[in-house]
Amino acid sequence: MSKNNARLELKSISDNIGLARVTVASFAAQLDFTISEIEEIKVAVSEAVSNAIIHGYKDETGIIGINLEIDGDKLIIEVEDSGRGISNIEQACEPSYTTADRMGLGLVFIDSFMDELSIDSELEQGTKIRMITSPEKTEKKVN
Amino acid sequence: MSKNNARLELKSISDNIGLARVTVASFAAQLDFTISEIEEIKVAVSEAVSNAIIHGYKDETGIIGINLEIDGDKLIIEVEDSGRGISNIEQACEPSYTTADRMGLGLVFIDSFMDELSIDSELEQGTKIRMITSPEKTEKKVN
Amino acid sequence: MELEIERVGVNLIVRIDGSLDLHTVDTLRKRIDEKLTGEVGIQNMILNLKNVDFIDSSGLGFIIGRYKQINNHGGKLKIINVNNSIKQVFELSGILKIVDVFTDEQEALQAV
Amino acid sequence: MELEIERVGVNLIVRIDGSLDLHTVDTLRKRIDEKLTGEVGIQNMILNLKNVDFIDSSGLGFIIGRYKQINNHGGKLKIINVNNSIKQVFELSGILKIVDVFTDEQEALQAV
Ligand SMILES: Nc1ncnc2c1ncn2[C@@H]1O[C@H](COP(=O)(O)OP(=O)(O)O)[C@@H](O)[C@H]1O
Ligand SMILES: Nc1ncnc2c1ncn2[C@@H]1O[C@H](COP(=O)(O)OP(=O)(O)O)[C@@H](O)[C@H]1O
Repeated sequence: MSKNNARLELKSISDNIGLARVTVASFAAQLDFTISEIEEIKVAVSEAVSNAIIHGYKDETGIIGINLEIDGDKLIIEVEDSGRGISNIEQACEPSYTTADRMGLGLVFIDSFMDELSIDSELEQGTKIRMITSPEKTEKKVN
Repeated sequence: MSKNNARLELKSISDNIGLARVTVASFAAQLDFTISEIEEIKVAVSEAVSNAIIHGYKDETGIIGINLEIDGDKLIIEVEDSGRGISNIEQACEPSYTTADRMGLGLVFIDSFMDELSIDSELEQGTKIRMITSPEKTEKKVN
Repeated sequence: MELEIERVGVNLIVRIDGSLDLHTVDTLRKRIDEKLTGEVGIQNMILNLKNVDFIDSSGLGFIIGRYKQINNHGGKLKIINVNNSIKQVFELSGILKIVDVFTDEQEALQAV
Repeated sequence: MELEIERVGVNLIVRIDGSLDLHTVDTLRKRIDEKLTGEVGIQNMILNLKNVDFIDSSGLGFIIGRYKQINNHGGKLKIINVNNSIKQVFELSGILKIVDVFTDEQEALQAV
Protein backbone atom coordinates (compact mmCIF):
# COMPACT_ATOMS: atom_id res chain seq x y z
CA MET A 1 0.00 0.00 0.00
CA SER A 2 2.00 3.01 -1.18
CA LYS A 3 -0.84 5.29 -2.39
CA ASN A 4 -4.41 5.54 -1.25
CA ASN A 5 -6.88 8.22 -0.33
CA ALA A 6 -10.36 8.66 1.01
CA ARG A 7 -12.61 11.48 2.16
CA LEU A 8 -15.21 11.53 4.91
CA GLU A 9 -17.81 14.26 5.26
CA LEU A 10 -19.71 14.68 8.51
CA LYS A 11 -22.30 16.92 10.06
CA SER A 12 -20.68 18.97 12.84
CA ILE A 13 -22.44 17.26 15.71
CA SER A 14 -20.62 15.55 18.54
CA ASP A 15 -22.34 12.23 17.79
CA ASN A 16 -19.98 11.96 14.81
CA ILE A 17 -16.65 12.30 16.62
CA GLY A 18 -16.44 8.57 17.30
CA LEU A 19 -17.21 7.85 13.64
CA ALA A 20 -14.35 10.13 12.58
CA ARG A 21 -11.94 8.33 14.91
CA VAL A 22 -12.99 4.86 13.80
CA THR A 23 -12.76 5.72 10.10
CA VAL A 24 -9.35 7.31 10.40
CA ALA A 25 -8.04 4.45 12.55
CA SER A 26 -9.27 1.91 10.01
CA PHE A 27 -7.66 3.83 7.14
CA ALA A 28 -4.43 4.24 9.13
CA ALA A 29 -4.29 0.48 9.72
CA GLN A 30 -3.08 0.11 6.12
CA LEU A 31 0.29 1.30 7.40
CA ASP A 32 2.22 -0.53 10.12
CA PHE A 33 1.30 1.66 13.05
CA THR A 34 1.60 0.25 16.56
CA ILE A 35 -1.49 0.20 18.74
CA SER A 36 -0.24 3.15 20.72
CA GLU A 37 0.48 5.13 17.55
CA ILE A 38 -3.10 4.45 16.43
CA GLU A 39 -4.30 5.77 19.81
CA GLU A 40 -2.32 8.96 19.21
CA ILE A 41 -3.81 9.38 15.75
CA LYS A 42 -7.29 8.95 17.24
CA VAL A 43 -6.61 11.67 19.80
CA ALA A 44 -5.37 14.05 17.10
CA VAL A 45 -8.47 13.44 14.96
CA SER A 46 -10.77 13.78 17.96
CA GLU A 47 -9.22 17.15 18.85
CA ALA A 48 -9.42 18.51 15.31
CA VAL A 49 -13.03 17.41 14.81
CA SER A 50 -14.06 18.69 18.26
CA ASN A 51 -12.49 22.05 17.43
CA ALA A 52 -14.39 22.25 14.15
CA ILE A 53 -17.64 21.55 16.02
CA ILE A 54 -17.10 23.85 19.00
CA HIS A 55 -14.98 26.68 17.67
CA GLY A 56 -15.50 26.49 13.91
CA TYR A 57 -19.28 26.13 13.80
CA LYS A 58 -20.09 27.04 17.41
CA ASP A 59 -23.90 27.23 17.58
CA GLU A 60 -24.47 26.39 13.92
CA THR A 61 -24.21 23.07 12.14
CA GLY A 62 -21.97 22.71 9.12
CA ILE A 63 -20.00 20.10 7.24
CA ILE A 64 -16.63 18.81 8.40
CA GLY A 65 -14.42 17.28 5.72
CA ILE A 66 -11.70 14.78 6.53
CA ASN A 67 -9.21 13.99 3.79
CA LEU A 68 -7.12 10.89 4.26
CA GLU A 69 -4.07 10.03 2.24
CA ILE A 70 -1.36 7.45 2.34
CA ASP A 71 1.80 8.37 0.49
CA GLY A 72 4.60 5.88 0.96
CA ASP A 73 4.89 5.45 4.72
CA LYS A 74 3.20 8.79 5.42
CA LEU A 75 -0.36 9.18 6.66
CA ILE A 76 -1.74 12.62 5.84
CA ILE A 77 -4.92 13.75 7.56
CA GLU A 78 -6.71 17.01 6.81
CA VAL A 79 -9.66 18.20 8.87
CA GLU A 80 -11.49 21.18 7.39
CA ASP A 81 -14.49 23.26 8.34
CA SER A 82 -16.15 26.30 6.75
CA GLY A 83 -16.65 28.00 10.07
CA ARG A 84 -15.49 31.14 11.80
CA GLY A 85 -11.75 30.72 11.37
CA ILE A 86 -8.87 31.46 13.74
CA SER A 87 -7.71 35.07 14.12
CA ASN A 88 -4.27 34.33 15.55
CA ILE A 89 -2.93 30.87 14.75
CA GLU A 90 0.26 31.24 16.75
CA GLN A 91 -1.69 32.20 19.86
CA ALA A 92 -4.19 29.36 19.29
CA CYS A 93 -1.32 26.87 19.44
CA GLU A 94 -0.11 28.01 22.85
CA PRO A 95 -0.76 25.59 25.73
CA SER A 96 -3.80 26.60 27.80
CA TYR A 97 -4.95 29.21 25.29
CA THR A 98 -8.68 28.80 24.73
CA THR A 99 -11.54 31.04 23.68
CA ALA A 100 -14.18 28.68 25.00
CA ASP A 101 -13.37 27.89 28.62
CA ARG A 102 -11.78 24.60 27.67
CA MET A 103 -8.39 23.04 28.36
CA GLY A 104 -6.54 24.76 25.54
CA LEU A 105 -4.70 21.50 24.92
CA GLY A 106 -6.23 20.29 21.65
CA LEU A 107 -3.67 21.78 19.28
CA VAL A 108 -0.88 20.95 21.74
CA PHE A 109 -1.92 17.27 21.67
CA ILE A 110 -2.07 17.25 17.88
CA ASP A 111 1.35 18.84 17.68
CA SER A 112 2.85 16.34 20.14
CA PHE A 113 1.28 13.23 18.67
CA MET A 114 1.84 13.98 14.98
CA ASP A 115 5.13 14.46 13.12
CA GLU A 116 3.87 17.57 11.34
CA LEU A 117 1.03 20.01 11.89
CA SER A 118 0.08 22.95 9.74
CA ILE A 119 -2.95 25.19 10.05
CA ASP A 120 -4.57 27.23 7.34
CA SER A 121 -7.38 29.52 8.45
CA GLU A 122 -9.26 32.58 7.33
CA LEU A 123 -11.81 34.49 9.40
CA GLU A 124 -15.41 33.71 8.43
CA GLN A 125 -14.07 31.32 5.75
CA GLY A 126 -12.97 28.33 7.77
CA THR A 127 -10.01 26.30 8.96
CA LYS A 128 -7.99 23.46 7.55
CA ILE A 129 -5.71 21.46 9.80
CA ARG A 130 -3.15 19.23 8.14
CA MET A 131 -1.36 16.56 10.12
CA ILE A 132 1.24 14.05 8.97
CA THR A 133 2.61 11.02 10.76
CA SER A 134 4.41 7.75 9.97
CA PRO A 135 4.80 4.42 11.74
CA GLU A 136 7.67 3.77 14.16
CA LYS A 137 8.26 7.35 15.04
CA THR A 138 10.45 6.48 17.99
CA GLU A 139 12.83 4.43 15.86
CA LYS A 140 13.16 7.25 13.37
CA LYS A 141 13.65 9.87 16.06
CA VAL A 142 16.48 7.84 17.57
CA ASN A 143 18.39 7.72 14.29
CA MET B 1 -30.47 10.65 17.13
CA SER B 2 -33.28 11.23 14.63
CA LYS B 3 -31.34 12.91 11.79
CA ASN B 4 -27.74 12.55 10.76
CA ASN B 5 -25.77 12.07 7.61
CA ALA B 6 -22.27 11.48 6.38
CA ARG B 7 -20.48 10.69 3.17
CA LEU B 8 -17.42 8.57 2.53
CA GLU B 9 -15.45 8.65 -0.72
CA LEU B 10 -13.02 5.88 -1.53
CA LYS B 11 -10.70 4.81 -4.30
CA SER B 12 -12.05 1.66 -5.92
CA ILE B 13 -9.35 -0.68 -4.65
CA SER B 14 -10.09 -3.75 -2.59
CA ASP B 15 -7.90 -2.47 0.27
CA ASN B 16 -10.75 -0.06 1.06
CA ILE B 17 -13.59 -2.57 1.47
CA GLY B 18 -12.84 -3.09 5.16
CA LEU B 19 -12.75 0.69 5.67
CA ALA B 20 -16.21 0.99 4.10
CA ARG B 21 -17.60 -1.72 6.39
CA VAL B 22 -16.08 -0.24 9.53
CA THR B 23 -17.31 3.27 8.75
CA VAL B 24 -20.84 2.18 7.95
CA ALA B 25 -21.00 -0.06 11.03
CA SER B 26 -19.84 2.80 13.23
CA PHE B 27 -22.41 5.16 11.71
CA ALA B 28 -25.15 2.52 12.04
CA ALA B 29 -24.32 2.09 15.74
CA GLN B 30 -26.19 5.35 16.37
CA LEU B 31 -29.36 3.31 15.97
CA ASP B 32 -30.19 0.34 18.18
CA PHE B 33 -29.15 -2.43 15.84
CA THR B 34 -28.35 -5.84 17.30
CA ILE B 35 -24.91 -7.30 16.67
CA SER B 36 -26.31 -9.64 14.08
CA GLU B 37 -28.11 -6.81 12.29
CA ILE B 38 -24.81 -4.91 12.15
CA GLU B 39 -23.23 -8.02 10.62
CA GLU B 40 -25.93 -8.03 7.94
CA ILE B 41 -25.36 -4.34 7.19
CA LYS B 42 -21.63 -5.02 6.83
CA VAL B 43 -22.30 -7.80 4.35
CA ALA B 44 -24.59 -5.57 2.29
CA VAL B 45 -21.98 -2.78 2.18
CA SER B 46 -19.21 -5.22 1.35
CA GLU B 47 -21.22 -6.60 -1.59
CA ALA B 48 -22.11 -3.18 -2.97
CA VAL B 49 -18.55 -1.85 -2.70
CA SER B 50 -17.07 -5.05 -4.17
CA ASN B 51 -19.49 -4.76 -7.10
CA ALA B 52 -18.45 -1.15 -7.73
CA ILE B 53 -14.79 -2.24 -7.75
CA ILE B 54 -15.14 -5.38 -9.86
CA HIS B 55 -18.07 -4.67 -12.17
CA GLY B 56 -18.37 -0.89 -12.10
CA TYR B 57 -14.74 0.05 -12.60
CA LYS B 58 -13.36 -3.34 -13.66
CA ASP B 59 -9.74 -2.69 -14.71
CA GLU B 60 -9.83 1.02 -14.02
CA THR B 61 -9.76 2.88 -10.72
CA GLY B 62 -12.48 5.37 -9.87
CA ILE B 63 -14.19 6.90 -6.89
CA ILE B 64 -16.86 5.10 -4.89
CA GLY B 65 -19.23 7.33 -2.91
CA ILE B 66 -21.09 6.07 0.14
CA ASN B 67 -23.90 8.26 1.46
CA LEU B 68 -25.11 7.49 4.95
CA GLU B 69 -28.27 8.85 6.46
CA ILE B 70 -30.27 8.30 9.60
CA ASP B 71 -33.87 9.38 9.39
CA GLY B 72 -35.90 8.43 12.44
CA ASP B 73 -35.26 4.72 12.94
CA LYS B 74 -34.18 4.24 9.31
CA LEU B 75 -30.64 3.77 8.14
CA ILE B 76 -30.24 4.70 4.47
CA ILE B 77 -27.08 3.66 2.65
CA GLU B 78 -26.25 4.60 -0.91
CA VAL B 79 -23.24 3.18 -2.74
CA GLU B 80 -22.48 4.86 -6.04
CA ASP B 81 -19.88 4.46 -8.75
CA SER B 82 -19.32 6.23 -12.08
CA GLY B 83 -18.46 3.01 -13.83
CA ARG B 84 -19.84 0.92 -16.64
CA GLY B 85 -23.41 0.54 -15.41
CA ILE B 86 -25.79 -2.43 -15.48
CA SER B 87 -27.58 -3.23 -18.73
CA ASN B 88 -30.37 -5.33 -17.25
CA ILE B 89 -31.06 -4.67 -13.57
CA GLU B 90 -33.73 -7.33 -13.21
CA GLN B 91 -31.40 -9.98 -14.58
CA ALA B 92 -28.54 -8.73 -12.39
CA CYS B 93 -30.67 -9.38 -9.31
CA GLU B 94 -31.33 -13.04 -10.14
CA PRO B 95 -29.54 -15.55 -7.92
CA SER B 96 -26.41 -16.97 -9.58
CA TYR B 97 -26.45 -14.41 -12.37
CA THR B 98 -22.95 -13.05 -12.82
CA THR B 99 -20.94 -11.52 -15.64
CA ALA B 100 -17.61 -12.09 -13.92
CA ASP B 101 -17.43 -15.78 -12.97
CA ARG B 102 -18.41 -15.01 -9.40
CA MET B 103 -21.15 -16.34 -7.14
CA GLY B 104 -23.93 -14.07 -8.42
CA LEU B 105 -25.11 -13.70 -4.82
CA GLY B 106 -24.11 -10.13 -4.00
CA LEU B 107 -27.39 -8.44 -4.87
CA VAL B 108 -29.33 -11.41 -3.43
CA PHE B 109 -27.57 -10.93 -0.08
CA ILE B 110 -28.25 -7.19 -0.09
CA ASP B 111 -31.90 -7.82 -0.89
CA SER B 112 -32.23 -10.42 1.90
CA PHE B 113 -30.38 -8.48 4.57
CA MET B 114 -31.91 -5.05 3.95
CA ASP B 115 -35.55 -3.98 4.23
CA GLU B 116 -35.43 -2.13 0.91
CA LEU B 117 -33.13 -2.17 -2.10
CA SER B 118 -33.35 -0.01 -5.20
CA ILE B 119 -30.87 0.23 -8.05
CA ASP B 120 -30.38 3.12 -10.39
CA SER B 121 -27.96 2.51 -13.25
CA GLU B 122 -27.09 3.85 -16.67
CA LEU B 123 -24.62 2.29 -19.08
CA GLU B 124 -21.25 4.06 -19.13
CA GLN B 125 -22.60 6.50 -16.52
CA GLY B 126 -22.56 4.46 -13.36
CA THR B 127 -24.64 2.75 -10.73
CA LYS B 128 -26.26 3.83 -7.49
CA ILE B 129 -27.49 1.24 -5.03
CA ARG B 130 -29.81 2.45 -2.28
CA MET B 131 -30.51 0.26 0.73
CA ILE B 132 -32.68 0.94 3.74
CA THR B 133 -32.93 -0.95 7.02
CA SER B 134 -34.12 -0.40 10.60
CA PRO B 135 -33.37 -2.06 13.92
CA GLU B 136 -35.39 -5.04 15.20
CA LYS B 137 -36.51 -6.19 11.82
CA THR B 138 -37.75 -9.53 13.12
CA GLU B 139 -40.04 -7.87 15.61
CA LYS B 140 -41.51 -5.68 12.90
CA LYS B 141 -41.90 -8.54 10.45
CA VAL B 142 -43.82 -10.56 13.01
CA ASN B 143 -46.38 -7.80 13.50
CA MET C 1 -20.81 5.34 27.08
CA GLU C 2 -22.13 3.81 30.27
CA LEU C 3 -21.96 5.07 33.82
CA GLU C 4 -22.27 3.36 37.20
CA ILE C 5 -22.35 5.42 40.37
CA GLU C 6 -22.02 3.87 43.81
CA ARG C 7 -21.87 5.56 47.17
CA VAL C 8 -19.60 4.13 49.87
CA GLY C 9 -19.85 6.27 53.01
CA VAL C 10 -18.64 9.77 52.16
CA ASN C 11 -17.17 8.55 48.88
CA LEU C 12 -18.75 8.50 45.44
CA ILE C 13 -17.37 5.79 43.18
CA VAL C 14 -17.93 6.60 39.51
CA ARG C 15 -17.30 3.82 36.98
CA ILE C 16 -17.17 4.91 33.34
CA ASP C 17 -17.44 2.60 30.35
CA GLY C 18 -16.66 3.91 26.86
CA SER C 19 -15.09 7.08 25.50
CA LEU C 20 -14.41 10.33 27.31
CA ASP C 21 -14.79 12.96 24.63
CA LEU C 22 -16.82 16.03 23.67
CA HIS C 23 -19.81 13.81 22.94
CA THR C 24 -19.97 12.05 26.28
CA VAL C 25 -18.69 14.51 28.90
CA ASP C 26 -21.86 16.64 29.09
CA THR C 27 -24.02 13.66 30.00
CA LEU C 28 -21.44 12.43 32.50
CA ARG C 29 -21.16 15.82 34.15
CA LYS C 30 -24.94 16.12 34.47
CA ARG C 31 -25.42 12.67 35.93
CA ILE C 32 -22.68 13.27 38.51
CA ASP C 33 -24.00 16.74 39.36
CA GLU C 34 -27.46 15.29 40.00
CA LYS C 35 -25.94 12.85 42.47
CA LEU C 36 -23.81 15.50 44.19
CA THR C 37 -26.70 17.93 44.63
CA GLY C 38 -29.30 15.23 45.35
CA GLU C 39 -27.43 13.59 48.21
CA VAL C 40 -25.84 15.16 51.25
CA GLY C 41 -22.54 14.23 52.85
CA ILE C 42 -20.52 13.23 49.81
CA GLN C 43 -16.93 14.35 50.22
CA ASN C 44 -14.63 12.47 47.89
CA MET C 45 -14.86 11.04 44.39
CA ILE C 46 -13.18 7.99 42.95
CA LEU C 47 -13.14 7.78 39.15
CA ASN C 48 -12.71 4.22 37.93
CA LEU C 49 -11.42 4.47 34.36
CA LYS C 50 -10.84 0.75 33.81
CA ASN C 51 -13.29 0.54 30.91
CA VAL C 52 -12.50 3.90 29.33
CA ASP C 53 -11.15 3.08 25.87
CA PHE C 54 -10.48 6.63 24.74
CA ILE C 55 -9.78 10.06 26.18
CA ASP C 56 -8.88 13.39 24.60
CA SER C 57 -8.58 16.96 25.93
CA SER C 58 -12.37 17.25 26.35
CA GLY C 59 -12.31 14.15 28.56
CA LEU C 60 -9.35 15.55 30.46
CA GLY C 61 -11.32 18.77 30.97
CA PHE C 62 -14.11 16.68 32.47
CA ILE C 63 -11.71 15.11 34.99
CA ILE C 64 -10.09 18.43 35.90
CA GLY C 65 -13.60 19.87 36.32
CA ARG C 66 -14.53 17.12 38.78
CA TYR C 67 -11.22 17.68 40.57
CA LYS C 68 -12.00 21.37 41.06
CA GLN C 69 -15.58 20.66 42.08
CA ILE C 70 -14.54 18.19 44.78
CA ASN C 71 -11.48 20.15 45.82
CA ASN C 72 -13.47 23.36 46.32
CA HIS C 73 -15.44 21.58 49.01
CA GLY C 74 -12.37 20.19 50.70
CA GLY C 75 -12.74 16.69 49.28
CA LYS C 76 -10.35 14.54 47.29
CA LEU C 77 -10.47 13.12 43.77
CA LYS C 78 -8.78 9.79 43.15
CA ILE C 79 -8.38 8.03 39.84
CA ILE C 80 -7.96 4.32 39.36
CA ASN C 81 -7.08 2.12 36.40
CA VAL C 82 -5.39 4.35 33.86
CA ASN C 83 -5.11 1.72 31.15
CA ASN C 84 -2.85 1.65 28.10
CA SER C 85 -5.28 3.30 25.67
CA ILE C 86 -5.49 6.45 27.74
CA LYS C 87 -2.02 6.48 29.30
CA GLN C 88 -0.38 8.67 26.64
CA VAL C 89 -2.87 11.49 27.11
CA PHE C 90 -2.51 11.36 30.88
CA GLU C 91 1.25 11.49 30.72
CA LEU C 92 1.42 14.27 28.18
CA SER C 93 -1.11 16.46 30.00
CA GLY C 94 0.63 16.57 33.34
CA ILE C 95 -2.64 15.74 35.10
CA LEU C 96 -0.82 13.09 37.11
CA LYS C 97 0.87 15.89 39.05
CA ILE C 98 -2.51 17.09 40.31
CA VAL C 99 -4.64 14.00 40.71
CA ASP C 100 -3.62 10.88 42.61
CA VAL C 101 -3.74 7.61 40.73
CA PHE C 102 -4.38 4.27 42.46
CA THR C 103 -4.55 0.73 41.20
CA ASP C 104 -7.88 -0.39 42.67
CA GLU C 105 -10.97 0.95 44.38
CA GLN C 106 -10.01 -0.55 47.75
CA GLU C 107 -6.67 1.21 47.76
CA ALA C 108 -8.27 4.49 46.73
CA LEU C 109 -10.93 4.20 49.42
CA GLN C 110 -8.29 3.67 52.08
CA ALA C 111 -6.28 6.65 50.88
CA VAL C 112 -9.09 9.22 50.96
CA MET D 1 -5.84 -11.57 7.37
CA GLU D 2 -3.51 -14.30 8.54
CA LEU D 3 -3.16 -17.86 7.37
CA GLU D 4 -1.75 -21.00 8.95
CA ILE D 5 -1.43 -24.18 6.93
CA GLU D 6 -0.62 -27.53 8.53
CA ARG D 7 -0.40 -30.92 6.91
CA VAL D 8 -1.65 -33.96 8.80
CA GLY D 9 -1.20 -37.08 6.68
CA VAL D 10 -3.29 -36.69 3.54
CA ASN D 11 -5.16 -33.74 5.04
CA LEU D 12 -4.39 -30.05 4.73
CA ILE D 13 -5.63 -28.01 7.69
CA VAL D 14 -6.08 -24.34 6.76
CA ARG D 15 -6.64 -21.88 9.61
CA ILE D 16 -7.80 -18.41 8.58
CA ASP D 17 -7.70 -15.33 10.78
CA GLY D 18 -9.50 -12.15 9.65
CA SER D 19 -11.98 -11.30 6.92
CA LEU D 20 -12.93 -13.39 3.91
CA ASP D 21 -13.74 -10.81 1.25
CA LEU D 22 -12.66 -9.59 -2.18
CA HIS D 23 -9.52 -8.13 -0.68
CA THR D 24 -8.24 -11.27 1.01
CA VAL D 25 -9.40 -14.22 -1.11
CA ASP D 26 -6.81 -13.84 -3.87
CA THR D 27 -3.91 -14.11 -1.47
CA LEU D 28 -5.53 -17.04 0.32
CA ARG D 29 -6.17 -18.87 -2.92
CA LYS D 30 -2.57 -18.39 -4.06
CA ARG D 31 -1.06 -19.55 -0.78
CA ILE D 32 -3.22 -22.68 -0.77
CA ASP D 33 -2.52 -23.40 -4.45
CA GLU D 34 1.22 -23.21 -3.80
CA LYS D 35 0.86 -25.81 -1.10
CA LEU D 36 -1.36 -28.09 -3.19
CA THR D 37 0.96 -28.01 -6.19
CA GLY D 38 4.15 -28.03 -4.16
CA GLU D 39 3.38 -31.14 -2.14
CA VAL D 40 2.20 -34.52 -3.32
CA GLY D 41 -0.38 -36.75 -1.68
CA ILE D 42 -2.77 -34.16 -0.25
CA GLN D 43 -6.33 -35.42 -0.55
CA ASN D 44 -8.62 -33.52 1.79
CA MET D 45 -8.87 -29.99 3.13
CA ILE D 46 -10.14 -28.79 6.48
CA LEU D 47 -10.97 -25.09 6.68
CA ASN D 48 -10.87 -23.81 10.24
CA LEU D 49 -12.94 -20.61 10.29
CA LYS D 50 -12.80 -20.02 14.04
CA ASN D 51 -11.08 -16.65 13.71
CA VAL D 52 -12.90 -15.45 10.60
CA ASP D 53 -14.77 -12.33 11.70
CA PHE D 54 -16.43 -11.53 8.39
CA ILE D 55 -17.52 -13.27 5.20
CA ASP D 56 -19.45 -12.08 2.15
CA SER D 57 -20.20 -13.62 -1.25
CA SER D 58 -16.57 -13.23 -2.37
CA GLY D 59 -15.50 -15.23 0.67
CA LEU D 60 -18.15 -17.80 -0.04
CA GLY D 61 -16.87 -18.04 -3.61
CA PHE D 62 -13.44 -18.81 -2.21
CA ILE D 63 -14.82 -21.70 -0.14
CA ILE D 64 -16.87 -23.10 -3.02
CA GLY D 65 -13.77 -22.81 -5.19
CA ARG D 66 -11.74 -24.88 -2.71
CA TYR D 67 -14.60 -27.37 -2.53
CA LYS D 68 -14.54 -27.87 -6.30
CA GLN D 69 -10.76 -28.07 -6.42
CA ILE D 70 -10.63 -30.79 -3.78
CA ASN D 71 -13.75 -32.58 -4.97
CA ASN D 72 -12.43 -32.77 -8.54
CA HIS D 73 -9.58 -34.89 -7.27
CA GLY D 74 -11.82 -37.15 -5.23
CA GLY D 75 -11.03 -35.49 -1.89
CA LYS D 76 -13.28 -33.97 0.71
CA LEU D 77 -13.63 -30.44 2.07
CA LYS D 78 -14.65 -30.01 5.69
CA ILE D 79 -15.40 -26.80 7.49
CA ILE D 80 -15.10 -26.22 11.20
CA ASN D 81 -16.10 -23.43 13.55
CA VAL D 82 -18.76 -21.43 11.74
CA ASN D 83 -19.04 -18.71 14.38
CA ASN D 84 -21.85 -16.22 14.95
CA SER D 85 -20.45 -13.39 12.80
CA ILE D 86 -20.46 -15.53 9.69
CA LYS D 87 -23.43 -17.82 10.42
CA GLN D 88 -26.05 -15.68 8.65
CA VAL D 89 -24.19 -15.73 5.34
CA PHE D 90 -23.67 -19.47 5.56
CA GLU D 91 -27.31 -20.15 6.27
CA LEU D 92 -28.63 -17.84 3.59
CA SER D 93 -26.30 -19.17 0.91
CA GLY D 94 -27.24 -22.83 1.16
CA ILE D 95 -23.56 -23.79 1.25
CA LEU D 96 -24.27 -26.04 4.24
CA LYS D 97 -26.05 -28.43 1.89
CA ILE D 98 -22.82 -28.99 -0.03
CA VAL D 99 -20.04 -28.76 2.51
CA ASP D 100 -19.91 -30.68 5.78
CA VAL D 101 -19.50 -28.66 8.95
CA PHE D 102 -17.81 -30.04 12.06
CA THR D 103 -17.13 -28.59 15.47
CA ASP D 104 -13.42 -29.25 15.81
CA GLU D 105 -10.40 -30.32 13.82
CA GLN D 106 -10.23 -33.73 15.51
CA GLU D 107 -13.80 -34.56 14.55
CA ALA D 108 -13.21 -33.35 10.99
CA LEU D 109 -10.01 -35.40 10.67
CA GLN D 110 -11.81 -38.53 11.80
CA ALA D 111 -14.64 -37.98 9.34
CA VAL D 112 -12.52 -37.58 6.20
N1 LIG E 1 -11.49 24.80 13.77
C1 LIG E 1 -11.37 25.94 14.47
N2 LIG E 1 -12.13 27.03 14.15
C2 LIG E 1 -12.02 28.17 14.86
N3 LIG E 1 -11.19 28.33 15.92
C3 LIG E 1 -10.43 27.28 16.30
C4 LIG E 1 -10.47 26.05 15.60
N4 LIG E 1 -9.60 25.20 16.19
C5 LIG E 1 -9.03 25.89 17.21
N5 LIG E 1 -9.52 27.15 17.28
C6 LIG E 1 -9.11 28.21 18.26
O1 LIG E 1 -7.90 27.82 18.87
C7 LIG E 1 -8.06 27.75 20.29
C8 LIG E 1 -7.20 26.66 20.89
O2 LIG E 1 -7.61 25.40 20.42
P1 LIG E 1 -7.24 24.10 21.26
O3 LIG E 1 -5.77 24.08 21.51
O4 LIG E 1 -7.77 22.91 20.54
O5 LIG E 1 -7.95 24.30 22.66
P2 LIG E 1 -9.48 24.27 23.10
O6 LIG E 1 -10.30 23.53 22.08
O7 LIG E 1 -9.45 23.56 24.41
O8 LIG E 1 -9.93 25.71 23.23
C9 LIG E 1 -9.54 27.53 20.49
O9 LIG E 1 -9.97 27.94 21.76
C10 LIG E 1 -10.13 28.38 19.35
O10 LIG E 1 -10.17 29.74 19.70
N1 LIG F 1 -21.86 -1.52 -9.56
C1 LIG F 1 -22.06 -2.31 -10.65
N2 LIG F 1 -21.66 -1.89 -11.88
C2 LIG F 1 -21.85 -2.65 -12.99
N3 LIG F 1 -22.43 -3.88 -12.94
C3 LIG F 1 -22.85 -4.36 -11.75
C4 LIG F 1 -22.69 -3.61 -10.56
N4 LIG F 1 -23.23 -4.32 -9.52
C5 LIG F 1 -23.69 -5.48 -10.07
N5 LIG F 1 -23.47 -5.51 -11.41
C6 LIG F 1 -23.85 -6.59 -12.36
O1 LIG F 1 -24.78 -7.44 -11.70
C7 LIG F 1 -24.31 -8.79 -11.69
C8 LIG F 1 -24.77 -9.50 -10.43
O2 LIG F 1 -24.20 -8.90 -9.28
P1 LIG F 1 -24.07 -9.73 -7.93
O3 LIG F 1 -25.41 -10.29 -7.60
O4 LIG F 1 -23.47 -8.86 -6.90
O5 LIG F 1 -23.13 -10.96 -8.28
P2 LIG F 1 -21.57 -11.06 -8.61
O6 LIG F 1 -20.86 -9.84 -8.06
O7 LIG F 1 -21.15 -12.30 -7.90
O8 LIG F 1 -21.43 -11.16 -10.09
C9 LIG F 1 -22.81 -8.66 -11.79
O9 LIG F 1 -22.19 -9.83 -12.30
C10 LIG F 1 -22.68 -7.47 -12.75
O10 LIG F 1 -22.87 -7.86 -14.09
